[in-house]
Amino acid sequence: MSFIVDYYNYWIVVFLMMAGFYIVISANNLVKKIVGLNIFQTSVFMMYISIGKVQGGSAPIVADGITSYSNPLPHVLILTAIVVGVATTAVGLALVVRIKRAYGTVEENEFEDKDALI
Amino acid sequence: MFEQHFPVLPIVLPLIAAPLCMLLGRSQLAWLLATIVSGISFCIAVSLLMVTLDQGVLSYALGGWEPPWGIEMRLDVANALILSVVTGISTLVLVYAKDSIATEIPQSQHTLFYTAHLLCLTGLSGILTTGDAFNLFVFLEISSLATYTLVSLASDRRALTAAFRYLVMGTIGATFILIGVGMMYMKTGTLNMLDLAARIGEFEYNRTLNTGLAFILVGVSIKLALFPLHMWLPPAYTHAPSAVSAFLASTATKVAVYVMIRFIFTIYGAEYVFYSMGMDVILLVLAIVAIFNCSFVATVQSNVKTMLAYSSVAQIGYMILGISLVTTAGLMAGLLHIFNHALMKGALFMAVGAVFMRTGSADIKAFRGLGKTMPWTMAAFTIAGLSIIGVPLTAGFVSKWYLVTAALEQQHWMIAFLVLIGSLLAIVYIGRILEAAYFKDPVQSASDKTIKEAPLMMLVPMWILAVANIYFGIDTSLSVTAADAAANWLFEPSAQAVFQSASQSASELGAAR
Amino acid sequence: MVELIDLVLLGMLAITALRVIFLKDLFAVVMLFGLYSFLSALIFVNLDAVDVAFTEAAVGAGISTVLMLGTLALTGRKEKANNHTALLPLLVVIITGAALIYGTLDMPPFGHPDNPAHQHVAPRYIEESPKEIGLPNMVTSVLASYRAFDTLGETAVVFAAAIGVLSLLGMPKPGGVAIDSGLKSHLVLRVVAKLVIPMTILFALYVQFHGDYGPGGGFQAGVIAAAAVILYALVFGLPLATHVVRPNFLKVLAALGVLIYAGTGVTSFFLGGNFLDYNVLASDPVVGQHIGIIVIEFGIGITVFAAMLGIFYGFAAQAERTNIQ
Amino acid sequence: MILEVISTILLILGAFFSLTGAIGLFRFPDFFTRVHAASVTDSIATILIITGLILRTDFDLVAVKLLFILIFLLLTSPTASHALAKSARHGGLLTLAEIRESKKGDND
Amino acid sequence: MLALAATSVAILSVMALALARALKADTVYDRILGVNMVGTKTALFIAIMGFLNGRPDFLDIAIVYALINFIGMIAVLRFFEYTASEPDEDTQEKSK
Repeated sequence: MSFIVDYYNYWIVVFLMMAGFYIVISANNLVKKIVGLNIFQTSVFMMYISIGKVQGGSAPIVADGITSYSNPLPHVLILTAIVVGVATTAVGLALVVRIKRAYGTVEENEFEDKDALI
Repeated sequence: MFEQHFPVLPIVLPLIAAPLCMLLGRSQLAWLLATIVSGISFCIAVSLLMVTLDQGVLSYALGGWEPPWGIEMRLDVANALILSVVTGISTLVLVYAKDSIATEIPQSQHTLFYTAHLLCLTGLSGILTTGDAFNLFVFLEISSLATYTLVSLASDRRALTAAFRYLVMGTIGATFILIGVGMMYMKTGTLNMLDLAARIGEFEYNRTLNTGLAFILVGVSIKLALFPLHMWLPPAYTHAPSAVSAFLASTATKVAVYVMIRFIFTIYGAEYVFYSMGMDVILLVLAIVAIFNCSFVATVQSNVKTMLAYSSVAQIGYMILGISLVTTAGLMAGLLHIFNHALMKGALFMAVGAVFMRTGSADIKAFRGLGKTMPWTMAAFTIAGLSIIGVPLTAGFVSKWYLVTAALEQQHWMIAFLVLIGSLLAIVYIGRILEAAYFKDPVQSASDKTIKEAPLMMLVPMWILAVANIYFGIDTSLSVTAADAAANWLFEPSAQAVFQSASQSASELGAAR
Repeated sequence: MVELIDLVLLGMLAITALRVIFLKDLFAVVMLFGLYSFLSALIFVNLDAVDVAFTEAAVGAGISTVLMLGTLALTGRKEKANNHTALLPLLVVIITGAALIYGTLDMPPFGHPDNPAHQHVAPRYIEESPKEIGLPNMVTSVLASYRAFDTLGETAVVFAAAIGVLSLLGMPKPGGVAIDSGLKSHLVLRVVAKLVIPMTILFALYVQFHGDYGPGGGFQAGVIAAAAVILYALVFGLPLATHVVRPNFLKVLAALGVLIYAGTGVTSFFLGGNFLDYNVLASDPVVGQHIGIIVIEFGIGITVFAAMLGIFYGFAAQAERTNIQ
Repeated sequence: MILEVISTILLILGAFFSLTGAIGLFRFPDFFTRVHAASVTDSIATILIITGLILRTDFDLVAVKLLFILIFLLLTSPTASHALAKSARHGGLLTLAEIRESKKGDND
Repeated sequence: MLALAATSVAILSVMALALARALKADTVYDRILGVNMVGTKTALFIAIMGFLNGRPDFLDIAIVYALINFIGMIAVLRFFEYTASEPDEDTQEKSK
């Protein structure tokens, strides 16, 4: 039982990661791929934040009467990673817009077919 | 007064130059600034290489916070060597790019090209210099984002899909690395590489750490295009602007190989990775399959850039092969090949870029008769091509020689034999182009406009690399000494023990609480 | 209580993620992604990561969703049914997932205070940073001082993204054709937006300068300020927005922010410290840290503001262009 | 003490109203009635709960922030609902009319 | 304290219901309504959670939630205005 209590969080997070990962690699539509990528990354962020949690701890901002704080380091890392994530998303979506303009479609197999014709 | 800041300057200089480029607005000025900054970075990198050869290791604590609390820049021979290659190639590519991108990228985008190039250089230098596992991820993403931009700058619409595929694969790879770093952090409580190494050394076998390593290796393998995760590379290199292909082919994947070496040898330690987890067999098999599969695929390509891209994947196989031999000699051959391959592929892609500029095509048909019309370009191509094959007196021969020797040292006759077969395949694919260039008449339809030799600004960097191929094929003292020192350095845990004391005090601090 | 909320929220997330896999209407997919981002930010709050939640809500749920909607407007709403089998992806995912589950087996238990992650490096941040840096918010201390180089890299990433979008999509021309844009027919909306936008900018300033004491800082402030202008552009149309904040001005701002940040580091050189060593910025190290952090947070703020808004402009410009055609 | 009792009452009331709103979201027949259920209860629940929370503060910065949230939510939430309903009326008018039409048809 | 806990549970269940609405919507507008409701309730939930954990000084996050929720709604409306010319695809959604 304690085994489950210890790890349930990580297991669900793994499930979420894999759901996102599945969307990335199975989706044919490029926008959906980007959504999947975001879900994947957000779930990885959750894993980091779970690492940083201390039971009975509080948010790492000093306040009177609080002795135990959660670990601030994963928070810092994930702040960085979130911004990296949105940067990637922005560039990816911009590419999608251009692909739509160049090919008239954002379905992977369709523009592959169009390229194959050349 | 800046000597003590040298470790951080190859990152900071391009980083400052990038926004300045954007502010300048004029593409000529941007080009000048980018080239000068890249050149200065190169000089600094070479001086760093000299210092590290001399003194061993340079550590630089950013913000004045001692590691592991702050981020550390850490230079040893291994990364100083690759840093010199990267900054050097970057400078040459920038010189080359001025004329090259004039025909391939619209005028209004030139400033952005230089800005993105500088950001990419920042990222690559950062990956190489940093001593912090998470910081590495950040710089990896800087370089990747800049790379996606650079690839998509080409006018061909297939560049867009190539860039997108690259983006998706690259982000998956980066996220895998992030997962791996998270697992390492979870078990050790630190992010500094040497501190990690010290703490991972305490574990003999741990499932979380194993998984972390597996994810990092898969993530890095995507970035370095290890077979079978290489599918993003050929389209990206084929459709990118020529200058970008030349830069990426000779630097980006090499940096990723370096990351793999770092994680395997410095952080986890060869013993953990190879003996506890048995990764060497997997890497060995993948490397050999990569060499053969991709060399074969290269022989049937009609687009020369695609062919070179597949050849790159095959050559990466040689590097990984060197690593997977798990000996100092093998690792040294791998490192040497990183260095030499950068010289070859840089020259080859530059030559193809020149051909593309003059003929408007990178198809093998376009190469017909170029031996007469573009003699200098084709001569450079020939030299670099011979180097890829591994003809004696070229740099390619040196690294293959060391690779074969390393394999024979371990009594791996088969591997040595397979390396030679791989070279035969290289003869086939390079030979096809040389045949077209020197022994076939030009296609008639293109005859109405005469094909001129490439402009001087493109020939000079190309020839510098071609000559370097010969120079490092004859005088191996610098490259071999550096690679040897680096390999010894990476393999010898005692050499890294300098850090132990600091790490110990850290753990004592932790224990005291 | 924390665990219970955690479990419920994770369950909600799992259902949402599953639903996203099977939905074909991309608009719904994007809406659910926004939800996903919101709920995950809630998890971050629950797990004490208030700064992260702040950023995730503003960046993930806000900017990302807006950009995705902008893309959808240009590329169409329906995902076409694909007939290729999803067996191989499923296999890959199962193997990856199995590897991860295998990896969890030796993980330290969730939330245990004795976990290695809380032992080695982190205690220094928690115990010393209020003295060394002088700020109550440890996340800001670590972000802007101990690991300032990461953050510099992050600013560069944002800048790189802005460069990427600029090169791919271009920028709207300021004061271009004032075509019919904005939510003209929604009168109530326009009035309320006029009230909300100044409040938002005020709030952004508060977040920028209060980040040392509470959740917030340059990133969040930059994003919120950009969100205010985005709101303006959405309600009153892009031409008016580009009139207020000119695209060329954004380019300068984005570059300037990176320069301010890196320049702070270089200043440390000349004052005898290492790169980004704020201790040397003033005679008293703690004051120096304070100055350094305020300056670099400002740099981050303006780069993020300019980059996020510039990226939005890029997408909006494409939409306007297609609208004209 | 009295404040806490009042606060408790307000909170419970607020929770009750938001629950009714959520149920309305499922039980009401068409979109416009559902918007009605959601937005009206949303407003009252927000007022009650935030007021309840303000009574639990020491009337310092926290209370000011809560007030700010209250004002903000009261401004934006109904506006959003209104705009959404309006947009639905514009865009999806036909389909919703069909529902009523068919309902009428059933009754007649 | 009990009142706070009870309220938070109530809000959480409201969120769950609204989420269910958003996941399984009759029309696309219902979906938006559900998402919007989750958004506003999240802001409230954070406010309550701050009191529950004894650290009510993180209300800034609730403000961000409210703000982003509003902007998201506006973006959605703008999206509808923009794609209004396209054939409406709600009908398909509804026929399920």
